Amino acid sequence: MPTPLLEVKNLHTSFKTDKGVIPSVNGVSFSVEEGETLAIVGESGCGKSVTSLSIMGLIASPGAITGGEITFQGRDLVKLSRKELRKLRGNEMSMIFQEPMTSLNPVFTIGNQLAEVFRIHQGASKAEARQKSVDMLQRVGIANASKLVGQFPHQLSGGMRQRVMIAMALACEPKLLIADEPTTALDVTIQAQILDLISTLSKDQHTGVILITHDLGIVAEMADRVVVMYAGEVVEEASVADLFAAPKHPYTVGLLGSLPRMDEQRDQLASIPGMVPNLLDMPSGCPFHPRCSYAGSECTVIKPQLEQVGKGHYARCLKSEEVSL
Amino acid sequence: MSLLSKSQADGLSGKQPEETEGKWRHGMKSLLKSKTGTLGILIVLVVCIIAIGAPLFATHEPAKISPAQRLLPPMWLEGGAPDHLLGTDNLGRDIWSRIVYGSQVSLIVGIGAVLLSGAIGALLGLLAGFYGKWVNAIIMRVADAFIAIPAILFMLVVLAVLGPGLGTLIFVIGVTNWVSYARVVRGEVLSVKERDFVKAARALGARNGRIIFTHILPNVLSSFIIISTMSVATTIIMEASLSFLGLGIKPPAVSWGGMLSDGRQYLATSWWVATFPGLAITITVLGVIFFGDWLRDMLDPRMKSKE
Amino acid sequence: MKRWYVQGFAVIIAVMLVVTGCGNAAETTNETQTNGGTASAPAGGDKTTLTIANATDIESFDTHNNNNTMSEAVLVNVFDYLLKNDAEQNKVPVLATSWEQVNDTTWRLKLRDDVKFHNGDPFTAADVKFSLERVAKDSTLKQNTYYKHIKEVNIIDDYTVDIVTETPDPIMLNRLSRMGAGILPSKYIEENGIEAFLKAPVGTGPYKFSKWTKDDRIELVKNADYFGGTPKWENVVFRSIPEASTRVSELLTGGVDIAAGVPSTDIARIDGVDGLSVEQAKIQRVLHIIMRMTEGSITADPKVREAIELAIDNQVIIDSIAGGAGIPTRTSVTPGNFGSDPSLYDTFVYDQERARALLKEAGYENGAKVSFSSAVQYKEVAEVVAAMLTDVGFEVNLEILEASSFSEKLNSKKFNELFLLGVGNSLFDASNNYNRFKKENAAGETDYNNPEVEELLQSALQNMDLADREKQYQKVQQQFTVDRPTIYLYQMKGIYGIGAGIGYTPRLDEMYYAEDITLK
Amino acid sequence: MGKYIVKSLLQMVPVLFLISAIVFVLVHVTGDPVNLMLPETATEEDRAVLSKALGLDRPLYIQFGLFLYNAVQGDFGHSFHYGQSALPLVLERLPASFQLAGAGMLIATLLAIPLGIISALKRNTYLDLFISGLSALGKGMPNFWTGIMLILLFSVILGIFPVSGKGGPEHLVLPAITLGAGIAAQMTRLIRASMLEILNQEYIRTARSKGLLETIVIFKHALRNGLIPVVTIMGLQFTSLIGGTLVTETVFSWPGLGQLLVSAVNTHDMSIVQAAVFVIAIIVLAVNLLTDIVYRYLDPRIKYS
Repeated sequence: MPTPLLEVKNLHTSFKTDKGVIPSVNGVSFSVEEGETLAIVGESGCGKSVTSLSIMGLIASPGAITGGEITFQGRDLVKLSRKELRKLRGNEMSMIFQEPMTSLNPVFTIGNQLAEVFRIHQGASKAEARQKSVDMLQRVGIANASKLVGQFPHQLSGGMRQRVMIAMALACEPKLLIADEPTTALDVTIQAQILDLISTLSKDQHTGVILITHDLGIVAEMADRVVVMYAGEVVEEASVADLFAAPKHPYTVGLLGSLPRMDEQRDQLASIPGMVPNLLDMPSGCPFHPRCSYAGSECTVIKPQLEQVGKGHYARCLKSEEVSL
Repeated sequence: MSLLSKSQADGLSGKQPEETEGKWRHGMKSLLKSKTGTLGILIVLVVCIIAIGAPLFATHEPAKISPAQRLLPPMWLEGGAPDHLLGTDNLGRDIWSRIVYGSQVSLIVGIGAVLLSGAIGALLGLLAGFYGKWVNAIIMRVADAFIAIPAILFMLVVLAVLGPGLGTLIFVIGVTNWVSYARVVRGEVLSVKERDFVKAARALGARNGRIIFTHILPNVLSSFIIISTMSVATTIIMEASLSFLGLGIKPPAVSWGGMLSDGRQYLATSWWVATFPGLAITITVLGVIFFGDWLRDMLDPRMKSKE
Repeated sequence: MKRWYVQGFAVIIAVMLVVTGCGNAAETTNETQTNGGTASAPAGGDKTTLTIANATDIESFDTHNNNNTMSEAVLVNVFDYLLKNDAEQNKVPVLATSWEQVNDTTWRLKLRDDVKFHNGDPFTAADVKFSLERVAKDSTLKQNTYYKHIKEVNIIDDYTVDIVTETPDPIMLNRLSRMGAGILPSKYIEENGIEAFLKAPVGTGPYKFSKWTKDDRIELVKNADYFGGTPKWENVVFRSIPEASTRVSELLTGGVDIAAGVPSTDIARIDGVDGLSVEQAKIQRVLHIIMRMTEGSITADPKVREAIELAIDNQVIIDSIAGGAGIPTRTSVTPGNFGSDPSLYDTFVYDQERARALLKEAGYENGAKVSFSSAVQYKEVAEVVAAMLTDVGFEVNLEILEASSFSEKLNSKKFNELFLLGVGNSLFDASNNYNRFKKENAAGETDYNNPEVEELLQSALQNMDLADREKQYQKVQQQFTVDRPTIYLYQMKGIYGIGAGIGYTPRLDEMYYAEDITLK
Repeated sequence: MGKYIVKSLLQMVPVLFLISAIVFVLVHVTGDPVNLMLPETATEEDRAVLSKALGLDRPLYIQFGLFLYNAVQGDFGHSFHYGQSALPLVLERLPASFQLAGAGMLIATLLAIPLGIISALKRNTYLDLFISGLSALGKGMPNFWTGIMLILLFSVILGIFPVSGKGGPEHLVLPAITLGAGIAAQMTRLIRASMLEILNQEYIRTARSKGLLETIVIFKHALRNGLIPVVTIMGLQFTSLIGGTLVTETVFSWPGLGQLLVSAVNTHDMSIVQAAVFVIAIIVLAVNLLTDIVYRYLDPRIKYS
């Protein structure tokens, strides 16, 4: 088996607050192969965004990576200097954010913001950077690209802005693309176009993709493998087919149960009863037990480990045998 | 540097603010957590308490003149009198007692003028920014005229006509300062107005008044509070400057600015006459600024969790 | 004493360092000369520039349209009078060589024939006629009121004039030796207009106009052709520095040679510096408390007015507020003025017990309410006076007004019972002290009306028998100590800081004759 | 843009008219110049004569009409006080006022931008606290106080700078610091608050995710946005310094417009007051227009209307 493109091992990221240290990411491990799309799913606050920001090296005070390794192309990102990390960002690995409305700087033109990437990573001249920007915009399906470079973000629709974000992220043909809820803020019709674009371009460039979402519909369409996170931990990992066919963690079951139909949009996975636990005050034993219909008395005491439950299929549950759809 | 603000990080804990824990309690908690906020509110409180309970704290009549006891140094220095804590001024008046009573004028003028100018400015700024068109045109032309007339001219004239006094001072400072509120509030409104949630509210048919109060006002509050706290400070200083120009509060009333101004000629020979009122002003200003910072963090919706 | 100083400075410097530590970053370090004047030369033997700092700027270079001693103090270096006061108030010739009274309404003056204006025009009788008739006839000029009784000036020959007045004027010479009688160049003004003259003024004095940066400085240069010999200084600079502490700082750093209006608190500080000195001199200004005698006002009662005078300890005010720079007096006609009564000078009455008793007699044992107004300039004096009045049973409503409000109220006669006023006298004649108490002028202000005094005042105005006239004024002064339409606090002293190597004796009239200021 | 500027310029006309009217009324309610021009001993008759000579006996609206008629032709009348044309007297003060205001703003900006940014970046650290303390001090010391202290320290004790007056650039240093300190304090707080808000924006995270240098993130992406509200304040501050530096002018004996204006008000010198306010108004309006243009340039979201 070749070395994976990215391997995250036992990652811990926490935030210091006045109330105490919040362990947002608590021993997460997974890997991404070249050209593979890995989806990370979970509710708000489960640590999926913090995981992606940890990989990008964008966690800053009061947060910090407190343990683990992030091996990217054979180098441990945790140990890299800020300067080395910066050279990777936007170049070897890049990121698309959820809110296209606010992710672009309102006071600079599209061209200006896009050209920055070429200038800093490829040392392009102003003219080159501009030409490359226009080319890149055309590649993300923007027809009047040469006009668009002179426009400001507020003059663009949400879908267009997200295309610009994608153009920016893929400008340097990165090996890894992290897409953090890239379509949540968009119309359903636009969603499909954008996902299509990400998938086409990443196939073309043989880019590894981490797709962060709480929308299992998107996962089914886009991903090769899935990591399910709950309260800062990985609770299940499997190929898309295995996960949808035979989930082995009650939480995954809950998520699948709440899978929205394609024509419907929901912000919350409302069908799982109860609330996400307070990371400062975690329940004893399995963190999910207060919300779990399978939970027995042992679940309140014993903290389960991530165990193999099938080929390439892992789950963190004492009762994984019993779990079924 | 932080991508996730503190409050966002708090939000990561997954804890939602409990309904039972009211805003007030939430505020008190966050206040105690912020060291500068605590310091700020402590200073402001102490100054307010001193101002309100002035007769309790003063050891002497603030205006009582005794030429025989003039320019005594603070009590801990050689030559100081035990009953004059911070010494006496050029007319033998007790400096501590004058500072105690002076806090009243400084605070009343500071807060009164800011309330006045803030109210006028915020109202006109909101109207101009929100309604635009001719409302904006008229308000902004008046504002233009107001800032184009030097404040000092206005002050001289009003003080000459109405005569010096607390009310006149508040009026003069208040009315000359509204323009900065109006302009900043208008600027903020213009940019907030373009945001989606306001557009959305409009599209949903919300009434203008409702949009202003629920959507725009909270968003301009941050800038507004910063100017206000700075303005309380500015106003206290402005009163001092007016005293310097001979236009300030007149005896027997006493203000910090007046003390500082009168004391300036004793700087080289009897430093305590001006230094203590100067310190009083600086410390109060510091308190007001810290308090204002905390207040802004508390009130600014943009500073709160939005995950 | 020293410890306070050190501690105080430690505090100040700590504060300063914090504030300016960042300020400096923004500035390139400037190596500069420490003396402020561009024209200042290093102190020492070859010093040629004299720099004098005043609290105010002059009003203009029109000597006829000024109303302020500080202006005159500067202008006497550019413009000459026909005659002037020497340091002892004797009239000495300047542009006139001699004068005589031809009759009650005519003075004849002989003029110098060797004088040139700064632009080269010769000085003749035509200039005297032009100047005096201008100030006498143009009612928009601020000095007009002192000269409007001049009927005409007749040119007898190029160097002889007759000044003819409507009425006998016993103090014509006093008028000719002061501000409104500066001699202007008739030809220059007639050819160029007064506005051009004001931009480039021309006189006959020892110094020529060079540059006026208003509210900053007036620069004069030596008039090498001066008829009185080559002037002492190459350049004379008058700075206008309103803030007293800045004036003192300029003196301490050598930026100015003479600083006027030194606060009494800074005397010790200046004296402590090697080479610097402080000179005090009486000036023509007496602090009055003027009382309203209008029927129905509390101060209409002579007992109340007497109580007020007795309640005030003049010496304490002089010592505590003026730092000792004053002389108590019961008259405003101080020595050096025509008509002064020395028995009322350098004295005061003070008796708190008697004051209380008088108030009681007058029926005010439960407190007598008076309002007392003062300009902000004399705020401290007013505060102390108010405290003294309170001590004997008055309830004082103290009203401190900023300068222009005060003037406004003063001129519209709106003060209530008492107001504090510093009154100067540039005529050096008692008539000037009593103008406001003449019946016509007093109406609405003090409402003082003593027919006997009125008659004395009116008769003295035109009394050409000087000995009798002096007696008339002395009688008025004595009567004032009984009638008390006003009481007097003290004659003020000017306090001047004098720089290293400068010899200067301040004058009663506050003039700066640069020619009398020497390099030691 | 050009249309916008023309429109703004046209809008100045009613504003200037409004100002003239306000000032005319203001000066007249304070009192009669005649009272202050004559010696205390003048009689009623003297006053009447002078009043007539100056045209002050005519009804107010006629005086105002005459004033406007002449003002439109650039003639603001004669100063009672100086006996010269008013406008040149005002114009000769402009260089000094501009120098002082400009230098003060320069110092304030040079101090406030770095301090505000540092304060925001190091939020809630001791450095932030220290800078807050500095702002309070800068704000908490009235100009006359700062000025006197600066003179004592830098002129009297250290002998580095001249005490007062207008001369070479070295004369400008202390007054400019005096003015700048207070403004810097306010601007620092504003930049801090503004930057704090901006640094939490998602486009800053985007900028970082692109691998931009931190300096570019701060100085390009954050500062450009952070300056938008600051520009308004800077414009306001600068305009308030034109003719509004009286205290500093008094302490440093600086021959600016402030001293001229106040002495003119105190002597009821109508012509000077009107001319000074008119000149100041034009400058203020021009600076406002400039501020607006810069504001719009900085924030493309705002449309020209």
